[in-house]
Amino acid sequence: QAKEQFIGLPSYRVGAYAAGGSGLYGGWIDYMAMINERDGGVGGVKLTWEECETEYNNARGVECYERLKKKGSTGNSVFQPVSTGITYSLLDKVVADKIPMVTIGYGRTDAADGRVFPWVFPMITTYWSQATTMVKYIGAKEGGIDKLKGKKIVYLYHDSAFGKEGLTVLEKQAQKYGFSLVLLPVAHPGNEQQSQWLRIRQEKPDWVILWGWGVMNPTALKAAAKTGYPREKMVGVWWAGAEEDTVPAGDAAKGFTAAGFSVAGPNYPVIKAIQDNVYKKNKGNMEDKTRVGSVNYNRGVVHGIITVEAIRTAQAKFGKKPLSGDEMRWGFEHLDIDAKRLKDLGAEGFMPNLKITCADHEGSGLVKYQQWDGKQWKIVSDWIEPDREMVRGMIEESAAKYAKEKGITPRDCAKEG
Amino acid sequence: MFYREAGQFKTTYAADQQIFPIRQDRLGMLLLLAVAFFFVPALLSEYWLKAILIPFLIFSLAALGLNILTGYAGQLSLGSAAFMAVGAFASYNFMLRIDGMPILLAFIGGGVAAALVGIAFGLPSLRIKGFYLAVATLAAQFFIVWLLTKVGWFSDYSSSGVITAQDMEILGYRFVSPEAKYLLVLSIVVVLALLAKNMVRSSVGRAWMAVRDMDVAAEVIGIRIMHTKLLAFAVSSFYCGVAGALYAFAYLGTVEPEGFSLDLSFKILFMVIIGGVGSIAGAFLGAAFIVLLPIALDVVVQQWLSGLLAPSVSSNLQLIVFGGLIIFFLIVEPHGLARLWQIGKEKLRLWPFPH
Amino acid sequence: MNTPTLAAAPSAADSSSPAPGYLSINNIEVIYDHVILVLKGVSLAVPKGRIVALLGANGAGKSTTLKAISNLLHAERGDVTKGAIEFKGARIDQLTPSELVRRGVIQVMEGRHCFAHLTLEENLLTGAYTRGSARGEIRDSLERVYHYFPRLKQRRMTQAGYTSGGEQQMCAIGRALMAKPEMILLDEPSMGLAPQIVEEIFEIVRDLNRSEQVSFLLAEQNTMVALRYADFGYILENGRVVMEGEAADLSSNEDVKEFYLGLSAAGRKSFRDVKHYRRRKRWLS
Amino acid sequence: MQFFIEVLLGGLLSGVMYSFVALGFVLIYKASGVFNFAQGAMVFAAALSFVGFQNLGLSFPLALLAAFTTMVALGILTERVVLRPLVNQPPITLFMATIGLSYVIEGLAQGFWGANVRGLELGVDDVPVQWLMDSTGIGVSSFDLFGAGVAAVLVALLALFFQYTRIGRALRAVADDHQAALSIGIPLQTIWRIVWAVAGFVALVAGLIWGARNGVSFSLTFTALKALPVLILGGFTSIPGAIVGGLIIGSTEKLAEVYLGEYVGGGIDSWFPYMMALTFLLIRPEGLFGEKHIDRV
Amino acid sequence: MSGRTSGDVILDLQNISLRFGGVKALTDISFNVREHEIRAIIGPNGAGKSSMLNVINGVYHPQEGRIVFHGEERRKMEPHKAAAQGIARTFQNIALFKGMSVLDNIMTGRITKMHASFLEQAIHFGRARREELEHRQKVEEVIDFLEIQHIRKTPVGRLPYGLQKRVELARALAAEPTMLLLDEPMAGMNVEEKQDMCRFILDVNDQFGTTIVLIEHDMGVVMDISDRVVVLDYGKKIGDGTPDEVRSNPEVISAYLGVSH
Ligand SMILES: Nc1ncnc2c1ncn2[C@@H]1O[C@H](COP(=O)(O)OP(=O)(O)OP(=O)(O)O)[C@@H](O)[C@H]1O
Ligand SMILES: Nc1ncnc2c1ncn2[C@@H]1O[C@H](COP(=O)(O)OP(=O)(O)OP(=O)(O)O)[C@@H](O)[C@H]1O
Ligand SMILES: [Mg+2]
Ligand SMILES: [Mg+2]
Repeated sequence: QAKEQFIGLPSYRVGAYAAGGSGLYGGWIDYMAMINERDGGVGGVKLTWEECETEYNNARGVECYERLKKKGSTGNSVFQPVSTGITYSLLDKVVADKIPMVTIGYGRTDAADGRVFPWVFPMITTYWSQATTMVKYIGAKEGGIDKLKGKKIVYLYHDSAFGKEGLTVLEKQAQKYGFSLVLLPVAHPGNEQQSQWLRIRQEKPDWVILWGWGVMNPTALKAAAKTGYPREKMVGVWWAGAEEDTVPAGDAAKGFTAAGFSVAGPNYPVIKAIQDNVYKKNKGNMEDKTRVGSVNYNRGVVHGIITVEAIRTAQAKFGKKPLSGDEMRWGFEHLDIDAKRLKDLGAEGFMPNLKITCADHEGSGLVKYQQWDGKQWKIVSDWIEPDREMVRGMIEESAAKYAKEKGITPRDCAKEG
Repeated sequence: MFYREAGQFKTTYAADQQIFPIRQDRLGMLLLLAVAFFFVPALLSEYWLKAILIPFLIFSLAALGLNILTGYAGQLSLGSAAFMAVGAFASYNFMLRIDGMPILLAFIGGGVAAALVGIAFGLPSLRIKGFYLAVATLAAQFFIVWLLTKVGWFSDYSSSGVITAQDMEILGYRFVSPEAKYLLVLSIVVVLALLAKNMVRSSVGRAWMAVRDMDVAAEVIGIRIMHTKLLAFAVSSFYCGVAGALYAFAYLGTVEPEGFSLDLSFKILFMVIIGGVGSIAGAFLGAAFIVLLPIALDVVVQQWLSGLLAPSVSSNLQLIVFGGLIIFFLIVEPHGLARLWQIGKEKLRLWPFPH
Repeated sequence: MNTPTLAAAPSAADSSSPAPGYLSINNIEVIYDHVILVLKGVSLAVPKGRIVALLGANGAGKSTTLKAISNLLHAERGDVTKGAIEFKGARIDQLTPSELVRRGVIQVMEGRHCFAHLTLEENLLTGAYTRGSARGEIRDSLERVYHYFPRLKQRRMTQAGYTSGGEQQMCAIGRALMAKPEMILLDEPSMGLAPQIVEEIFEIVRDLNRSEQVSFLLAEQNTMVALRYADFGYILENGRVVMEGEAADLSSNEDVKEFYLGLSAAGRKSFRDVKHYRRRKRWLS
Repeated sequence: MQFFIEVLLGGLLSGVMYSFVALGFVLIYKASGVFNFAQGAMVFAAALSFVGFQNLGLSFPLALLAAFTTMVALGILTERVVLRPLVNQPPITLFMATIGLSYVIEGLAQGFWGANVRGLELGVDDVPVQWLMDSTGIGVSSFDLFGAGVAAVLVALLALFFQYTRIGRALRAVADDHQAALSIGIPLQTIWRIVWAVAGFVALVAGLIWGARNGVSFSLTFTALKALPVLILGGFTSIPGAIVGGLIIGSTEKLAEVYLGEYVGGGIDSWFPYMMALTFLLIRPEGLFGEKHIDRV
Repeated sequence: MSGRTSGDVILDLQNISLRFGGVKALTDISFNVREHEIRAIIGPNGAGKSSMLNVINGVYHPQEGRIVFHGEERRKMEPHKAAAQGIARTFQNIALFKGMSVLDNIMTGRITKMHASFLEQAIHFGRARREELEHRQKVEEVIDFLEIQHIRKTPVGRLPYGLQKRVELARALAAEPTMLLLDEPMAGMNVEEKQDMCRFILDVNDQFGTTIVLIEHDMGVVMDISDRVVVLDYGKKIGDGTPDEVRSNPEVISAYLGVSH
C-alpha cells in the first residue's frame, strides 16, 4: 500500500471569493508539492490532496466535508474550511468523525479553549487577539498606550458575524484604555460607503479601524481619499491586508496599514524553495506567477507549513505512516514551532512561532503590521503580543458557556500527557 | 404500451379524484416511498444521507413552499431564504426559551412565525405585480437578514450571530445518526408534500391558480383576491419556515443569518423553475437537479480534469456549465422537468405509435 | 369543376391546380409540443389575386394552418413536421416571420393581439415597420386605414389595451394593412365586429383584391359572408381537408348549407327552434 | 445644514451611479419584457475585459473599442443562444434564463481574464473639488461630477436613439407581445441584437465608472442589486425613470443611513432602498414613470 | 317570440354614467332586466356594451346612477360580492385560467359555494372531501349539459377558440347563477356551433329559470332568442324593446343594423 497522507482541501475559486482563494490555495498546494518534490513527502509519506469547490457556501462546505471525509487510506486527516460559516457548521461533525479542524485566522474564537473544543484549532491568532494588537499598534503610533486616553477611534465594519467579531473586545479595550469607539457598520457587500465616510468626516476620529472584507476594503480606501481622511490613520484587519484589497484602490491605498499573521514578499527561503522545487519543474499551482509571494499566497504557505509540521509532530509519536485524524489531532495539539524550527523551515520572520497545548489551541496570537506603499506591502512592526489576559479570559468565559449549553464536560488538561 | 390508462375505468368521482388516478402512478409512488423509507437508509452511505439526501429533502420542501407561491399563486418572490431564516431562528428560540418544548412543535412554531412574516410582506402583492413585486420581496430578504443580525435577542446574544441548533428529541429518542435524521426529515417532508398536494387539488389550489392566471377574472368569479394571495404567502412561508428549521436542526446544526442569502433564494427559485412551475413533483425534481448538478460537476472536474486544467479554469468551467445547463433546460422545456416527465408519459401512452 | 370534390387529403391538392408560383401548401403535418398532432396532411393553394376561404368547425386546424404558413408556430412550440409550403415558387418554411412580411405575406392573428400599451395609432404605425418608406407614404396609408375604420381615428390616442373588443379587431386588421402586403392571412376577421363593420371589412378585402391584386386566405366562421366574397373554399375537419370547391358551388352544397350556413330545405331555421339531434355530416360517416 | 447638503449632494451623485446600471436593465426590459438579471455580470465582464485588454498593452481607446466589441459579440451571442429559442415564453422563464446567463458570463470572464482584482484609471481624480470645498466647506468629488456628466450624455443619447428611430416604437411592441410583433414583421432577432449590444455598451460605461470608483473585481456584479430599487422606483420601462429613481434612492439612502442609521444600529442601506421603493410602489404600482399595467376584462 | 311572460324586475339600472378620463363610455343609461328573461344588449363597436356588463357586476364603478339588484341598491361593489349574489358571466376576450384543465376551470366556478377551510382541504378529509365530491358531481352535470366530456382533462390553453368559449360558459353555469351575463358568447363560431350555443342558453333559461343578459353581434341570434333588446350607441341608449320593435326603430337601423333584418 502506498504511503500517502490524504488532505482534503475545500476551496473556493469562483465568484467574489476567487481573487483571494486562488492565491491562498496556490500557496498551500505549492508548499505541499514542494515537500513532496524536495523531501519525498513527510517522513517518506507522500502528501496527496483533493480540492472541493465550496463557493464559500456553508451547505456546499458541509457536502465537501462529507465527500472528502473517507478519502485516502486513513480518511481525511485534517479539515481547514477557510470560512467561518463552514467552521460553525462542522463543529459537531468533526467531533463525531474524529477529524481535527484547523482554522487559521478565522472561525470560532472561543474554540481556542482546547478543553472544550478538543478538535478545533483556531491557530496562530484569533480575531480577538488581533483586535487587541490593533489597539497596541495604534497606541505605539500615538507614542505609548496611555496616550490613547481621550482619543477617538472609528470601527468601520462589515455588518455581519465577521464584522461583529471585533466589537466586544474593542469595547473592552476602549474601557481599559479610555478611548472612545464609534461604530459604523457597512452593509454587505460594501460597495457604497458615502454615508459612513460623511459621518467619519464629521466625527474627525484619530484612527479608523477597517474591519472589512472584499470590495468593502478598496471602497473604503477610495472613500477615505475622497473625504480627505489620511490613509496612514487607517488600520485594517488581515482580511483587508492583501494586494487584492489595495490594488483596486490605486493611489488611494498608499499609506494604509493592515494586520497579518504572515507577511508579504517572496524573499524568504521557504518561498525560494518553492520556486526551485516546484515552479522550476513547471508544477506550480499559480497561473499568474507574479503573485507568488503575495499576502494571500504566503497565507496559503503558512497553512501548508502548519499542516506539514503537525504531520511531522504526529509521526514522531505514531511512526512514519499515514496518520488517522485522531493521530493528527495529537500532532496539532503538540505542535511547537519555535524560532529554531522556523529558521529550519526557512520561515524566519515569515510567520510567528507558536506552541499549542491542550488548553490553548491558539498558539502565540502574534500579529505583524504591514503598510502599503503604493506598490507592495512593507513590514512596519514587529510581532505584536495580544492582550493575552483579556482575550484568554473572554475565550474561557465564552467556551464555558458553550460547554454548558451543549452539556460538554471540559477536559482536564492536567491529566493529559 | 406499458403506460396505459385504458381498461382502468373509474366508476365514481372519488376514484377519479384520487391523488394518483392512474394505477401505474399509484404503484410507482408506493414503490418510491418504500425505497425511500426502507432501502435508502439501509443501503446508502453516510455521505449520501448527510450530504445529499437530507439537504435535497430540505430544499425540496423550500422549493415546494415557493412553488405554492410562485408556481400556483403566481406571485414571484425572491425572499424565500429569508423566510427560511425566520423559521430557523424562530424554532431555535422556541426551543431555547420554552422548557420542554417538543421539537416538532418548535418546527411548526417556526413555520407559523415565518407564515406571519410572510403575510406581512405579502400585503404589497395586493397592489404590486410581476417583477415589481419580485424586487419588492427583496425588501423582505434584506430586511429580515439585517434584523436577525442586528437584534442580538434572536441569536441569544451570541457574539458572532451564529446559533447552534438544539438536539432533536422526540419521546425520548434522540435523532443523532444520519439515518435517524434522514428518516425524520423524510417523514416531515412527505407529510407536508401530501398536504400541499391536497391543497393544490382542492378549491384553495384552484383559487391560487385562478389568481395566477387572471386575477380580474378570478375576482369576477367570486374569488377573494386578498384572502387568496395572503393565504398563498402564509402557506408558502410556512413551508419555507419549516424547511429553514430543518436546515438548521437536521442539516447544518449551526446557522447564521447571512447563510440565508439572496443566493439561496435564487437557488430555490431555480429549483421551482427548472423543476416545473406549478407542480409538486417539480419541486422535488428541481431540488434534485440544483443540489446534485454542482456536486456532480465538481466531482467530475476534480476527478478527471484536475490535472488537465488550471484550477481557476476548472472551477469557472463548473459555473459556466451550470449556467449553461440551466439555460439549456429552460429552452428544452420552459415548463420544467415535471413537464418533460409528463410528455414522456404521454409518449409512453402512445408508444409504439408516434402520435 | 362544377361540384365540390369530396376527397380526403392529401389527394385533395392534386385535383386543384394552383396558379403556379403562388402560395401553395403541400401535405403538411403539424405537431404541437412534440406530441399533439393537429394537421394530418393539409394541402391547399391560393392563386394570385384570389380570395380563398378556409372553413371548418372549431378546432379543425384553421388557425394552425395559417400560423404554419406565417411561421408563427414556433412561438407556440408547434412544428411543421412534414410537407412543404411555397410562396412564389420558393420554399418559405424556414423563413422568419419578418422575412415573410418583407416578402409580402402577413397574418392577422386570431384574438386580436394588439400591443396593449401602445396607442391605437402607434399600433398602426408599428404595422409599417418593414416598409421603411418615407413618412409621407406611411401617413397616407394611415389615413387610408382611418378612412376604412373611422372609429379608430376617434380613439387613436387611446392605449389599445383600453379599447373595446371590436376596436381592437379593427386595429389588428388595420395594422396588417399598414404593411402593404400582397398576401394576407386573415384569421377570423369578423370576430366581435358589428354586422355593418363585418360587411365593410369584406368590402375592404374585395377592394384590395380588385384594385391592388392582394390575395387573401381567410379562416372564417361566418361562412355566409365568407363564401359570398371568396372565390374558392376549403373545408377543414379534424386536421384534414374534407371538401373544396368554387365558392358558389360550396354554397349550394347541401351539407355546407345545413352545417355552415344554417339553411335547410325550408330556409333559415330560427335559432330558437334548432332541435337537439341533427343529421350527421356525410363526410364523417 | 451644511452637513445635510453635503449628505444630500453625495447621495444624489451616488444615485447617478446606480442609474448607470439601472439603465441597462431598462433598455432590455423595454425591448423584450425580459428582466435581465445578467446586467450586473455584464458590467463586470465589460470592465474586466477593458482592463484585461489594457493589460495586454492596448491603449485606452483601443482597449475601449476591444471591450465594446466583446460586449457586442456577447449581446449577439445571447440573442442567438438564449433569447431566440425562448421567444414568447413566460417572462419568469426568461428571467431565470438570464440568471443562468449571469453564471455563464461570470465564469467566462473570470476564467478568461483570471480572478485577480485590478485597478482602473480613467484619469479623473476621486477627490473633493477644491474651490467648492474652500468656499462652502462642502465636499463634492470631481469624479462623481464627472460620472453625473457622463450619465447625462448617455441618457440624452439613448433618449434620442429611441425617439428618432422607429425601433423605439417597435421595442415597446415587442415587450407587449412577442408573437404579435413577429406577425407584423418586426425582426425580433435584429432588434434584440441591437438592444443587447446597446445594453452591453451601457454596461461598459457603468463598468468603467464603477471600476474606477471601487476597482475591478467580482463585486461589480453586486452593483445590480443597487440598481434594482432604482429600477422599480423609476419604472421598468422608463429611461428618465432610471435617472430620477437613482437620484431619489441615492439621496434618501444616504440621508437615512446618516440620520436614522444611528438609532437602529446602522447598516440599513442594504434594505432601506428596497423598503423605500416598496412604499412608493404602494402608491404607484408601476413606479414613477413606468407603464401602467393594463388589466381588463 | 317576445310573447313569453317574464317576471318582476330584478335588476334596475338608473341613469348610469361611466367615464374613463375624457372618454364617456356610458351616458345616462337606464334599463331594467326582468326575472327569467333573455335580455340582449346590442350596438356598434365601442358603444359601451361590455362596459355595461362590467358595471353590473362591479368591475367598473359608474360615476353616476343607481343599480338596484333584487330590490337592493348598490353603487360601488366588489366583483366577488356580485358573484356571491348570484351573478356570473363570461368575457368577450376569453378569460379562462390558461394553466388549468377544463375540469379545474369549471370547478372554480363553484368556489363561492365551497366552505371547507384550507386546513381541512390540506388533510382532504371530512367536509373538504365531501364537498369536493359533491361539487364535482354538479360540475359533471354542467359538463354533460354542454357536451364537453371528452375534453375534461385537457388544459384549456390547448383548446380551439370555440371550445374555450363553451368552457367559459360552463364555468359560469357551474356557479348556478340567478343572472348570467354573456359577452359575445358566439363570436368565432360557425352556424352549427351557434345553434348549439343557442340551445344551451335557451335550456339554461328554461330549465333553471336563469335570467340572461346577452351581448351579441349576430342579429339572427339576437332577434331569435331574446325577449327584449337594449340598443346602445356611443354610450347612449337609442332603443329598448322587443326584437320586433327594435328592428323597426329607424334610429337603430341607421346606427347599427344598416339594413333591417
Ligand atoms: N398551442 C397549442 N398547443 C397544443 N394544442 C394546440 C395548440 N394550439 C392549438 N392546438 C390544437 O390544435 C387544434 C386546432 O386548433 P386551431 O386553433 O388551429 O383550430 P381552429 O380551426 O382555428 O379553431 P377555431 O375556429 O376555434 O379558431 C385544436 O384541437 C387545438 O386543441
Ligand atoms: N378601462 C377603460 N379605460 C378606458 N377606456 C375604456 C375602458 N373600458 C372601456 N373603455 C372605452 O369605452 C368604450 C366602450 O367600450 P366597451 O368595451 O364597453 O365597448 P363594446 O360596446 O363592448 O364594444 P365591442 O362590441 O367592440 O366589444 C370604448 O371606446 C373603450 O375604448
Ligand atoms: Mg382559429
Ligand atoms: Mg365588448
